[in-house]
Amino acid sequence: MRAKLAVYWTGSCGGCDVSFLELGPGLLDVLSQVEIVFWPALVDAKRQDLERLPPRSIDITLVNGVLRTEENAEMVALLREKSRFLGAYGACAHLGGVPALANQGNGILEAVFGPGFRPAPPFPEAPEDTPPDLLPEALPLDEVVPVDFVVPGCPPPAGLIARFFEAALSGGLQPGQVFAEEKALCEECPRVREERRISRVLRPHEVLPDPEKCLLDQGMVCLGPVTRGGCEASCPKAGMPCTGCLGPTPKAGDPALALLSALASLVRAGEEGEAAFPEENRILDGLVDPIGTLYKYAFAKYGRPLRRLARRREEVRA
Amino acid sequence: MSEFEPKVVAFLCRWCASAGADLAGTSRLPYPPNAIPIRVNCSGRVEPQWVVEALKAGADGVLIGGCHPGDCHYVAGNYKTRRRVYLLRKVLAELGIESERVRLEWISATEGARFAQVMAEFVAALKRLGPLHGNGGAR
Amino acid sequence: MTNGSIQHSSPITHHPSRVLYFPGCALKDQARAYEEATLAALAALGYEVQELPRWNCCGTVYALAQDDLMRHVGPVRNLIRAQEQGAKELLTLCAMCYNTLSRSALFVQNPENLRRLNAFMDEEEDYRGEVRVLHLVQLLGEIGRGRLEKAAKEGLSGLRVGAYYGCTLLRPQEVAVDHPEQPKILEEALAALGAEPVVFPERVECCGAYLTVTKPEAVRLRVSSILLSAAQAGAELLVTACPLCHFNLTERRPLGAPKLPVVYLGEALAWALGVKSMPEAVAKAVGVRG
Amino acid sequence: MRRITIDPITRLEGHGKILIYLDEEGKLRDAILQVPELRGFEAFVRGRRAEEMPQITERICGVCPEAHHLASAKALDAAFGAEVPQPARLQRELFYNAYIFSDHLLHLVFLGGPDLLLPEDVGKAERNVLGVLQRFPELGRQVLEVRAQAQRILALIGGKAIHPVFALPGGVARPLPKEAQTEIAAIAARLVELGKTMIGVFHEEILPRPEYQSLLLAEEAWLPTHYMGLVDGSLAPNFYDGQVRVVSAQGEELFRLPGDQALGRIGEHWEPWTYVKFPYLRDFGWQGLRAGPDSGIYRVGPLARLNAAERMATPLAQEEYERFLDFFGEKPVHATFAYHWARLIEMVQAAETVALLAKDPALTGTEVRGKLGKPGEGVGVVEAARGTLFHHYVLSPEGLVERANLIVATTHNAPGIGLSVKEMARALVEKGKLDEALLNRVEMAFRAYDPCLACATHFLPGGVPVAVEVYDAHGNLLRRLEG
Amino acid sequence: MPEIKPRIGVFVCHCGKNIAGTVDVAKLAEAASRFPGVVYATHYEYMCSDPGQALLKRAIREQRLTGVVVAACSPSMHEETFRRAAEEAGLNPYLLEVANIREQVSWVHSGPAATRKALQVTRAVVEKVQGNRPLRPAEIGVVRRALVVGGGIAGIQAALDIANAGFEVILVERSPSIGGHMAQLSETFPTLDCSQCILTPKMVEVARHPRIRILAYSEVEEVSGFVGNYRVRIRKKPTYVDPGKCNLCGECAKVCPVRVPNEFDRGLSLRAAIYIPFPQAVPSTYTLDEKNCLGLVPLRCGQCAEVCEAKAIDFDMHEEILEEEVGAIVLATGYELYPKEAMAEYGYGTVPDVIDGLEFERLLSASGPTRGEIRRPSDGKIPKEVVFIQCSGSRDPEHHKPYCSKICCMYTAKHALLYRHAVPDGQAYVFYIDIRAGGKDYEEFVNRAMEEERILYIRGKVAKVFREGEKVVVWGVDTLTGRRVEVRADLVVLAQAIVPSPGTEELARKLRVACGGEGFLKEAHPKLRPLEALTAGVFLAGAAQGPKDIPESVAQASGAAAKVVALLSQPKLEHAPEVAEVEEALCSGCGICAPQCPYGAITVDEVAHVNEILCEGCGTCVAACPSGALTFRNVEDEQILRMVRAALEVADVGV
Amino acid sequence: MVAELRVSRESLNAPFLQRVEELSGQNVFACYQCGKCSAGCLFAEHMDLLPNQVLRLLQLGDEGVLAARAPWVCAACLACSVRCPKGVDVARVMEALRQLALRRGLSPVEVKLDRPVPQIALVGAMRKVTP
Repeated sequence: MRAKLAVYWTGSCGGCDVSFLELGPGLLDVLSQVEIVFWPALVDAKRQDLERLPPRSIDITLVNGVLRTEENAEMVALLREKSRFLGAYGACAHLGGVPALANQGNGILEAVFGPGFRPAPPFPEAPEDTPPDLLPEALPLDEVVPVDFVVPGCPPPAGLIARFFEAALSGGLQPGQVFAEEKALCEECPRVREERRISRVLRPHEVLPDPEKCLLDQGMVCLGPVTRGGCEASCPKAGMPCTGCLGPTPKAGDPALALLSALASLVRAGEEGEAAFPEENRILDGLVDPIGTLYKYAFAKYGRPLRRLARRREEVRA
Repeated sequence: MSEFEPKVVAFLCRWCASAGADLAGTSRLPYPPNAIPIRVNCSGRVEPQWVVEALKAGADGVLIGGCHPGDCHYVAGNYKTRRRVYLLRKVLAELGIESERVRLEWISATEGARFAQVMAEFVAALKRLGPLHGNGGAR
Repeated sequence: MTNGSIQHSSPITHHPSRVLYFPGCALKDQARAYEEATLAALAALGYEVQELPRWNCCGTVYALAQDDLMRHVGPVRNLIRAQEQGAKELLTLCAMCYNTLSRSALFVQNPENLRRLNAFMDEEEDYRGEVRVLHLVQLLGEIGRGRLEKAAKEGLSGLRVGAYYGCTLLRPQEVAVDHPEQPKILEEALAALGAEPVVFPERVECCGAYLTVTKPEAVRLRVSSILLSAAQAGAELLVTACPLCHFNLTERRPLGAPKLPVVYLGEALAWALGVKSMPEAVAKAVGVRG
Repeated sequence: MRRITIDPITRLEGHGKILIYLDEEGKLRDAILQVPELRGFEAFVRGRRAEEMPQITERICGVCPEAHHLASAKALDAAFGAEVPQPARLQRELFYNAYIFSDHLLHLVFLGGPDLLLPEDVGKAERNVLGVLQRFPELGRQVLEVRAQAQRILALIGGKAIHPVFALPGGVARPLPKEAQTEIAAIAARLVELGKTMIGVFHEEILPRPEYQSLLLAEEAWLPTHYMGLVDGSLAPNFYDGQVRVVSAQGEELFRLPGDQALGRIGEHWEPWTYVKFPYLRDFGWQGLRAGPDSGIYRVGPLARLNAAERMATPLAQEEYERFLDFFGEKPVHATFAYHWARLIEMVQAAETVALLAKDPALTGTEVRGKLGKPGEGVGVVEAARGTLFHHYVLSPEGLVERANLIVATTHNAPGIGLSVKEMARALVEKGKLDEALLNRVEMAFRAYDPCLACATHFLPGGVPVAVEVYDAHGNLLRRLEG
Repeated sequence: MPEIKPRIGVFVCHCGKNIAGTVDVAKLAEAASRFPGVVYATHYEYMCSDPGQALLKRAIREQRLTGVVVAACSPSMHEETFRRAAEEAGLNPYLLEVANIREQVSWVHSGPAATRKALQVTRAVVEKVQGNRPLRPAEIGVVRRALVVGGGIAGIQAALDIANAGFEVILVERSPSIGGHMAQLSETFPTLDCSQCILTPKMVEVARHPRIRILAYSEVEEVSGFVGNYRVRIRKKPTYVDPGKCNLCGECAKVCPVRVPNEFDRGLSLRAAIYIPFPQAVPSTYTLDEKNCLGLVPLRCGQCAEVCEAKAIDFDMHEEILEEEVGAIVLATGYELYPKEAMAEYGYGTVPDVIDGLEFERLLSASGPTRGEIRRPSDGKIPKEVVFIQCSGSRDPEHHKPYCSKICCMYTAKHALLYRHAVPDGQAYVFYIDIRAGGKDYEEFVNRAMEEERILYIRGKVAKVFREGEKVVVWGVDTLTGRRVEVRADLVVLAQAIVPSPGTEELARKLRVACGGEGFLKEAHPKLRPLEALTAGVFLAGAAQGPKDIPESVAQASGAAAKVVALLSQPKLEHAPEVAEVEEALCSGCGICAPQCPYGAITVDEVAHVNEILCEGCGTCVAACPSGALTFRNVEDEQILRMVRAALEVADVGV
Repeated sequence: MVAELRVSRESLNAPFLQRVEELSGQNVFACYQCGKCSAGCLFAEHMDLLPNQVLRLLQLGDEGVLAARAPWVCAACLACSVRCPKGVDVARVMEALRQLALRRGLSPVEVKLDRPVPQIALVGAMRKVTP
């Protein structure tokens, strides 16, 4: 019997949906082994079709996108109810992703329209057609529903998608599984690491990096050392630092803080000592926009709790 | 309502800051009891994540006590910590957390009085800042 | 000679009651009061003071040039006079005289110098180099604190007195009456006499000396500074042993500088012992009671 | 009042609902496209590193990240006053044409394509890529293979095919390795081959179908608007670079301007019931949601580009372009369903362009970074698969983003899509039958544009002076905001 | 391993009134008994007393405790005591932790707050102890042999001291003879002893010492291992002369057609391709310099071999690689002079009569190229006016070296003085910026030069030196009078900066020893550990660590030797087990950890490896490890976070 | 602008310098230019050269020092001499310079009495500043 598959997007760019095509003709094998019960990007099943399904009748559900609206939250709750295994697919569902950087600021609607704004329906007689309210924070999937497994990446690399389907379609899906390497990206990065010290922090456009050497050694903030492997180090190979889309390695904890610690540890301005402090600070100041740089995908999962504390204090004070 | 008593976690290097705290004790120099001291071998062992986890778990401030520059028992651990804290404070500020809530102090084994004074100052500064967990929410 | 070995109180236990005394020019003229008072006081202390017969000028300044034998002639001749008297010591009151005489005495401790000088002074008997030049303050030291305290009356009691040494009692080191930077011999004497000595920084600094002739403006600056230094330390009265210092401190005092009375050591001694009374002007200036 | 909802609209990128309102008599009161999704990029791109913008803004859309990536890079080139050296320019342009090919192919086969490739009466369960694969198994396999290879080109140059990482202000990340060029050249030939095959299939299997021809010529799918597209010096469409040309509904050139100046000719209108905005030509002003030569509404995308251009840039595409014009017999072509055909023509041009550029020896040149000046303000414009895409940034002296405004392809088309949906709905309602198949027709009108709602909705205003009227649930004006 | 439920015992010490007078110890023990994981809690008057320890031991046995917390005084007081007691009771000592409730609680706080904080502290340590693992200290053996690198006076002294203490020494020297720069010197300040006269006996002593093996003309190739157990690969270059056969007749050098500058004379004389650096060289043998010999390749000259009666010359000699095991290493690689060719303002070394200090030493030396007569290089004339320039290349952070080279003030004074002795009617000038004569009898020596020899010291740095006819014109300034000074000299001697000898940094890298910014070997602590490198078992001697004169070099060498002897005398080395550890399954080998370690304890190949003998346990690498693959035994992140959370919970609950 | 100084073996062995050393009995090369003499000289403010500078110019063999006013401002108070760490009797060097000048018939000092002064002062001054 073919496995029943659902794919759903919440606050998503669509890249995750398109990423399945990266399997190329291999997608045909996958499609031949599944029955798609719900996948808005691909088939015309509607919400009512989903609501009619019995609980736990979908074998595997993949959700991509950040949770941004009330509707998103309702839909994933509905999918959770209908699914045996539900997984976060892609960095947004896994970690919050790039759009979750919005959590750094205050409410989006408020930022644009000011306080008190409510969306309105096109006709007063159809209040149900009001655009859905936004959640106060952009959330990763596991903040709203239990998540059984993760296919990480922005979007997930073809190799990991294939690995996922292999496991899923052979019934080998394990709870808590993350379809990426346990070891950091550096494991698969061909760049040569020599003298590990950073004497300046450079932004990618400020330097044409040596094609052979480690980007971190060349002063670029590369999240490779804290990020799971599994993408074949595609960005460092292309001359750009890793920005961490596959998420932190199992024991890294907060990847931004882990990398921050590593980065600060590597900074050297000549001899270490009090005389070097000002120059060290100057080097460290080269890390502009630390939130956007270090928490590019993981802000919702790791940076948000502190941000929430701060925001609550701001509210209390106001 | 009683006055706000800040909760502090203090990571103290065993050779300098913790020894300085011991000296404050031996010298019977009182200071506010708000801090929970946690002794580590070197301030270089302290991870930024510990600091953040402490803040998330209910601390209003975190103190890291290490050796004075040039005095690190392990040569340069304190320099690493200094740089980590420098960046960490930057990140905290961007998150809207007052960077004063995280303090790095050089306290030698002979500076018992300084330890007591740092504690008193820090607690006073945190009182001015107010609670990080204002409406009771811990996590 | 190293710094630590200056003997300002020689271990003389014998107190000769007779003493040979070299006055010098100033004591007979501008510093007459010094001589009078000293002689009276020494008499009261039981000394028989005899003036050196046929004394001549000490030369007033000491020859610093190595080849200047001439300027030792005058001082040594005076020492020969003392030798003729069979004296072992020659007392001086004027600090300048003390300085020139004792440096020449030192100079001729070198046998070669002594030979050359004796050869030069054919007309005199050969000097044998045995006369010790003594200054009044050294004599007071030898008299000793006990005797002075016993002899002292109320004349100086409670008075805050600054001792101004100037240069010639202290420099060069070889003839200094005490440590050239931190002397205390004058203060000890004054304390024994009932005064309250006041130590002030400029007590050993030069007043300008003979620049009073060639550069009086420099001297005025010096005097002002010395007086201020003393006044700030709380001195009510200055004591000196040098007539040139005395002149500069009194006659070159600029307007506005503290008007401290400046008196000779001998005068203060005489007042302390009660053999002379303080002149009214001084008494008024220091506000002496009764 | 009766209300019909199509939720979610499927086989497109992003969220959308179509709401159809009928009055008491069963007549169409209104039909609207509502976009209920909002991620708010404008709220957090501020303060980000400028050079990160190509990588951040591409997360607006995972279908056309390449378009955002390079529109962003071009805006940064301008903001830093940088001249892009030839090797870097070639990398970008080749990459970009490969993207156009890949994206058009995706739509033709997976998204809008089934509407075209399958007869109208197939059921819901079959009306998708699986159905297409079943009917055209050989073509389907070939398409999947060749598309994967086009994606390979994107990965070779861009680092990753989806969400590439290579573009930087003034150039690209690194020189292209020689072996990559060899591989690209080999792939390019297969792209052109597939283009030819697709044209063959179109002329043999689809165009001859009468129901398709009636769809192409249907009155309710005939929308006279103005058209916008980038053209090169010879007035052929250019996807990566060129001037913005706008022709009127009557086919006259309204203006031909560089991107930054063209941007000034566009205004935006807002409605409170959707998170999408409605742009219009300022020359005409906002005349309400209606078509016609005196309305400000214009369209972008494949059809618009062909209307805004005078010829194609490559031989095979030119050949097909001439057949296309012959079929309709007039220009501009206002037929909404002609978007698919136009897309096919463009796909061929893109394939031919890839083949041409892949031979250029300068492609692997090592000079890949232009000299950067002080950061300032810049506009970048490209033709995304779905139409003209503007990025407009103001940077701080430290090179951080101070302000960003984007007008994306689907936003340009939002009024046109709205009108198409409404007209289609009106025609169907008048025919009095609202079954599922007919509702799909409404969706088809909509899908013809290959709309990307992900793009269209994830940006809120950045500083374009527009008036926003905010209504409450009772239709009372809550507030009026001036941009 | 099956999950064992923790059974923690808590022992609260009264410390008489010291703790109990402030903290409610009964309440603390009672509350502790309800902490998660705690099965036993009690309080006692003096835990450190014998009955207190007996109580502890009994409870460990009877309660089958898996962990113990003693809430008492600072762990620096009695942690050892309690851990020993635990061990005696059969509990691994690393499962016992001390909670400091005296120094950091009862002595500084009062009232209920004191009890509350004691509770927090104890609670935190209870959490920690549950994460502790049983540990055993590591033990390592010691190879009782030392390696001394560098055969200058420092190396010689260190080798002799170690050998005389009964240990074998391998002395590696790069050049053909030991002796170093000291062998080149004429006389030494401030005593003016003849340098060779005091050095030669020591060289002979080394040569004859039964426990010293000299490997001259050799270099250290590779070092692996760690304290007590180093493996060293030494490359021995071929000398083409069998030292056992060479009888120093010198016929070979006479017939050799080649003449090249003699290094020993700093190029002021010539030598043959087969040569002995100086007559007293040790090892006492000729060396054939393969770079300059005509006989090796391409066509054979071979004249030397023909005349060698002892048949000592062997053209087929090959380079050898020796592998040795040693327990300790002394680095005494010495110094070199900063090249005068770097001194643009002083003519880039192109003015023949501008020479450096060592060249002048050779001119002064009785065995030197001029037999001790001062004759200038250009024309052999006796210079009547000689200018000495101090700080040439030193104390010039902008163009040359920022540091003070320390010995130049003294050797310049010596040079000027010896010059005056040699040329009594000559005038010597010394340009200086400060005179640093901080050593026993040094100031007096300099004063002697000034006062007795009337050497004109001019305070000011020389701006320019150039040749004009036969003269060397020196432009200087006398900053004391503020006047420019011009001297038209016959000879100028530059007191060039002291720099580490070439190859020092490379050697340091091989040994994982740090070099300072200027390339001198870095000591473990500038004040408290000046003789040691941070790498355990590696010691420093002589000018390789920084500019030093002979007595300092000798003193440091003896000090380093004493350290080596102390190390080699230990039967076993024991190392604390609380160190960093790599979880290899998680390590990507990114290598960020390695440079954090001041002890070189981390090596990285596919993954990182911690040498637990070298690791001193600071944990800086662990904090730097981004992936979390590095952990710290018994101070795991999770333990710390548990401590923090638990203690903060107590804070919330209050007392 | 101060003139450039050319030092040479000749200038450093000039007869003038030897004479100063003979007259003063001092080795001017003993001076290491610490400046303690000048630091304590209460008449330095009236001098054109500080006492240590006088010594320095002598070390450099600069005969120009004979024209300096400083020796004539020196009151011979001997504070410098007793304080010199190297035992240089600076006052004697000053005296030597005065003597050299006086013996060459040079006396830059004019004596103008503004009031009667004690004999001791007059005689002293004459002996210092007149030939």
